[in-house]
Amino acid sequence: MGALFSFVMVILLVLLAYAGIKAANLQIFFGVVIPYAAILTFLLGFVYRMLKWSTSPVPFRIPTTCGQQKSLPWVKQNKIENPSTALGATVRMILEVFLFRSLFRNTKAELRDGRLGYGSSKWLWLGSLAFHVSFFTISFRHLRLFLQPVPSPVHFVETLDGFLQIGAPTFLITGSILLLAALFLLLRRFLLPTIRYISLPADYFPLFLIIAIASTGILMRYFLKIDVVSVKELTMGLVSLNPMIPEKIDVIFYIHLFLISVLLAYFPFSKLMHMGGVFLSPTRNLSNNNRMVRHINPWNYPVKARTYEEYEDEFREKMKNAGIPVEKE
Amino acid sequence: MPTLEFEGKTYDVDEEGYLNDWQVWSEPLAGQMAKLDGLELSDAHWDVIRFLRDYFQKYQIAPMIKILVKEIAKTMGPEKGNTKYLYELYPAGPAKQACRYAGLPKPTGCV
Amino acid sequence: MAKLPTPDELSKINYKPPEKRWVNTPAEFKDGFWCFGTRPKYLQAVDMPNPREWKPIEDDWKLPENWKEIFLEGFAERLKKYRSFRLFMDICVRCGACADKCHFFLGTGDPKNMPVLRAELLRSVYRNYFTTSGKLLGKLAGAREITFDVLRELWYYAFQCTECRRCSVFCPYGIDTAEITIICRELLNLLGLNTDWTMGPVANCYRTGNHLGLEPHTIKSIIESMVEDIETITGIKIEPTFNRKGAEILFITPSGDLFGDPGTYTCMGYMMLFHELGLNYTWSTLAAEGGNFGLFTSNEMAKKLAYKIYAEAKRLKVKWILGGECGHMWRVWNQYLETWHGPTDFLETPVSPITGTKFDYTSSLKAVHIAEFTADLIKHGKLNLNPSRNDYLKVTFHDSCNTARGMGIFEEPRHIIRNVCNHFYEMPENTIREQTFCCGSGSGLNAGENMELRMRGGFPRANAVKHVHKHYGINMLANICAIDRAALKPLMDYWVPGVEVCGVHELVGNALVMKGEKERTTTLRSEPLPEKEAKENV
Amino acid sequence: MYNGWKILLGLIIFLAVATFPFYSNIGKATVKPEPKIDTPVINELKEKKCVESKEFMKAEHMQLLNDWRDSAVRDGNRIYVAQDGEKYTISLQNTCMKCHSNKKEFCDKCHNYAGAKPYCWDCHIAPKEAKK
Repeated sequence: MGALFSFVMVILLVLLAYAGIKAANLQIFFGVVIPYAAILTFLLGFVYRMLKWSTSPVPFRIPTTCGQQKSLPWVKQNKIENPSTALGATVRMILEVFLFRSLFRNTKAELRDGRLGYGSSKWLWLGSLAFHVSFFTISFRHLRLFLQPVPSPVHFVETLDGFLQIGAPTFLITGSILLLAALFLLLRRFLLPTIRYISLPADYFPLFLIIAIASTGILMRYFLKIDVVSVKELTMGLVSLNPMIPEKIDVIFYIHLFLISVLLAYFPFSKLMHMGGVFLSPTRNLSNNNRMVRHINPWNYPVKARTYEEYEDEFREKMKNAGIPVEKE
Repeated sequence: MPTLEFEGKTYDVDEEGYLNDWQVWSEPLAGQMAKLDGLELSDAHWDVIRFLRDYFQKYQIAPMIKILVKEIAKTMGPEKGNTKYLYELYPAGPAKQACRYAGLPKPTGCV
Repeated sequence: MAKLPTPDELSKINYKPPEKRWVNTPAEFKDGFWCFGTRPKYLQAVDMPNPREWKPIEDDWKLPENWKEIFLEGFAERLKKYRSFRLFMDICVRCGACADKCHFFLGTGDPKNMPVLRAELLRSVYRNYFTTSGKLLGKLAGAREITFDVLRELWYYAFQCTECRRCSVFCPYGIDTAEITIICRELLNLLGLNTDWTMGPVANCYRTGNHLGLEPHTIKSIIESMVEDIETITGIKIEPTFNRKGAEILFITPSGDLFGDPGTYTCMGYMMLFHELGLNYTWSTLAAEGGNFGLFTSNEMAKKLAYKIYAEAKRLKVKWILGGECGHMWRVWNQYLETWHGPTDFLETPVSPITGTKFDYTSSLKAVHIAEFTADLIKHGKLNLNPSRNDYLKVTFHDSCNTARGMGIFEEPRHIIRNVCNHFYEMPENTIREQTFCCGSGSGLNAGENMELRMRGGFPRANAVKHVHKHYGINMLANICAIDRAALKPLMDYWVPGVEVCGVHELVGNALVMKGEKERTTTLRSEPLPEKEAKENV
Repeated sequence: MYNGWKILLGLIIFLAVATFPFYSNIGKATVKPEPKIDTPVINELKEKKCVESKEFMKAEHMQLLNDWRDSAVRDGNRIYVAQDGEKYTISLQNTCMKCHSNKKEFCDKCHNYAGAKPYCWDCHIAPKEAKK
């Protein structure tokens, strides 16, 4: 249900942009107003969400320790998985953010004849890493449409991306990887019963959206061969705050742009905020140095606890009879 | 709250049939509890129950089996001071069954 | 009481979720899965809300009129107080990596025991009241109202989580279901919805300082009984002290070590070791409990129960604290204690009086784990050990969840075991260290009425033990946690008969050659040493 | 706000990266590149006509060149039959660049603008032009 709903939503978005351009000639709306609104929503929303999280304190230092603690000098500490310094915690975060360290550990449990076995299961790790790395690379490559002159790192990445040197325009591998990885993530949700069971519309929607974005991108580049110079005119107009609508850009471009705008605007209100959130995760970004440095809880308040005096008052006679020393005779 | 009816009186017990208040206990009540389990209490049973009650009176907790065994061995001889003997008397476990007949609550925590 | 299925029946688990969506499927309370509701007297004893007689299985939970309001206000308050909570409500992408990492899911196949879904039970409520999308889109955004059915479901599944953090190891964002369960239980406690087995120890602990409700003279008599046993076994009379001012070290261990077998043998091991070292230490009858069932109730309750630790250290004017083998006690000490009750300027950085090792990694908490303490002694060759006394044992080591994932103490106990036993084998790597499986009974779930749940939750652990039992003939499962010692015993009897359970310091006590001891003929369990028996039979 | 400076620093970096295209371009006028075709050879042509139509060339020149390369280098076929039936010699340097001898003003103008870097000139020698 969730999947069908999300699929229909994305189709509707595509049709909306198509009709908007083809029937209503709303180029300015789809080429200028929506993108600006989307970017603004994305930036402000993102900042708002991060600030909102930041208003809740981290009252306790609760890292999940995944390796040997720092203890006796001859015991080898796992300085990354159980960091005791900020440096260790930083390295841990870098591994987490860029290489999905925790997901790399993934196993698959199997029950056979009443016995549980655990196999290494790296597909989810591989799929999501491929997804994220290609998404990032593609975004970075798109800077060629937003900067003039195009800086050399952008060229460099594109050259790497096109290292297969197939066809013209050169086949860029990340586009297909993104599409395949997104399809893989989607298929998981369809085919694995447990994952299907937990999936919400909010899980399918961004996947369909990204699949649509990647597909329209691939269509534009390899099949419809839209006029990239005009596209860049439009994008440069946007980023230089001199928006303009060049003539004769194919409608597919407006669909692509509209879907990206939707993704940007949707981002801060969705689970996609894991991008910012992962940095704040207290089980990962803290070092396990509790026994060396006292962690302060800003809302720590005094509680009424039972004191020794109350305790002795209740048990004084019994204590004395048992020969246990007391404060008051 | 579950209750136990006996000789016209109603006793509050917990979900597993332990008396909520160990002081309302009486010997006939213990006999009745055993009878409901299909068990006739012999002198050997009563020795254990009395020891449990004495211990509880002093320490406000039922003794752990180890201490029970040791004390029984001290007073009744080593041939009775073993877990096997106690389990023969109380097949469902001395800690659980005997404590229940003795009207004592079940210990809780990391046990 | 519910009848426990046989291991054969129980190990047939179906992991395929039903077709019907979970949102519309109310929790079905299965016998043997849930614990009795708390009795009013326990709540009254510690001033917690809504004390009354109630039964989880009944339809009337006798909730206050405005229970929704209380629940939601509590929810809002905790979102403001805990970044972990707010963040973990927001950022889950439902990738499902956590699903088959949970021992309760692996043991029950109940989809709501997948950590992601356990959290979604609460997240769905969060979305409805605290997010724009949930308010606008409702069900489409995965939001749902807090109804009585939802509350029942939250209760049922909050007490089917042992807060073991295994899911958190695999989560790409480190989402820790324990944090969510802890707060879910706090919210339930606002309505008086705890379990009897958790609340009883809390009430006891407040009054007497320990979960079992052992009064000061009882503690002394129990320890004296152990002293007798030690004398019988070794011929050495040791003289522990209680509430002695001016001792160098305050020793604190979970009260399970004082009361339940096999914890008591571990306790004897501690005392024999301390005697042999001539350690200047004291027991406190008030701080005779490191465990803290308050952690399974609410932050405030946990803090109240932890107060005695530093208060007694201060009153008795000791220099530092030595902590026994306990799982959640060490999580509490490592992650909460000093934040609650520090600073600890009245104590000194711990120094081993035997080896001179300065434990400067605990310069602020000022508490040393006994495994660290003993490992240091062994490393410096300060103990005369005869590991062959443990030759009748083939030992494996179970990492306790809390010390594994809330602290990271892996090598120290292993170093000890390797030096006091000749036969030590590890369980498969996906089931030890940070990937260790819970005993299935942690976080206050070790009651009697939920035995099926416990046996199911402990299935992955038992399964790994079974593996080494079969391959190496393992007959002893060592650990450093009192709940483990209490819970693994029935678990082994159920799944892997023939495997006993012990604390690491029981093994130390067996192997320790004490000055002036008589020739030992029995183990600390007063069972004949097999080799001696064999010799006598020749 | 807790851990304020760390989060703010992170947000500033995030915003700096995310808005980089804006502040590095703000106020700059965008000039659409106009490829020049006023080379001597083209100027002398009676009918200013490429091998295919302007529209086709605009969208497909990369594909055409790619096909030409394959055709000439791999199949040894040096004849291209255009859509209007006219035949051309397949040669980048002798056919294309004969007319479009102003690589900098013709090819590079758009390529640079759009950030396209064809690898034609990895093998071919670029025509010599008057240095600017």
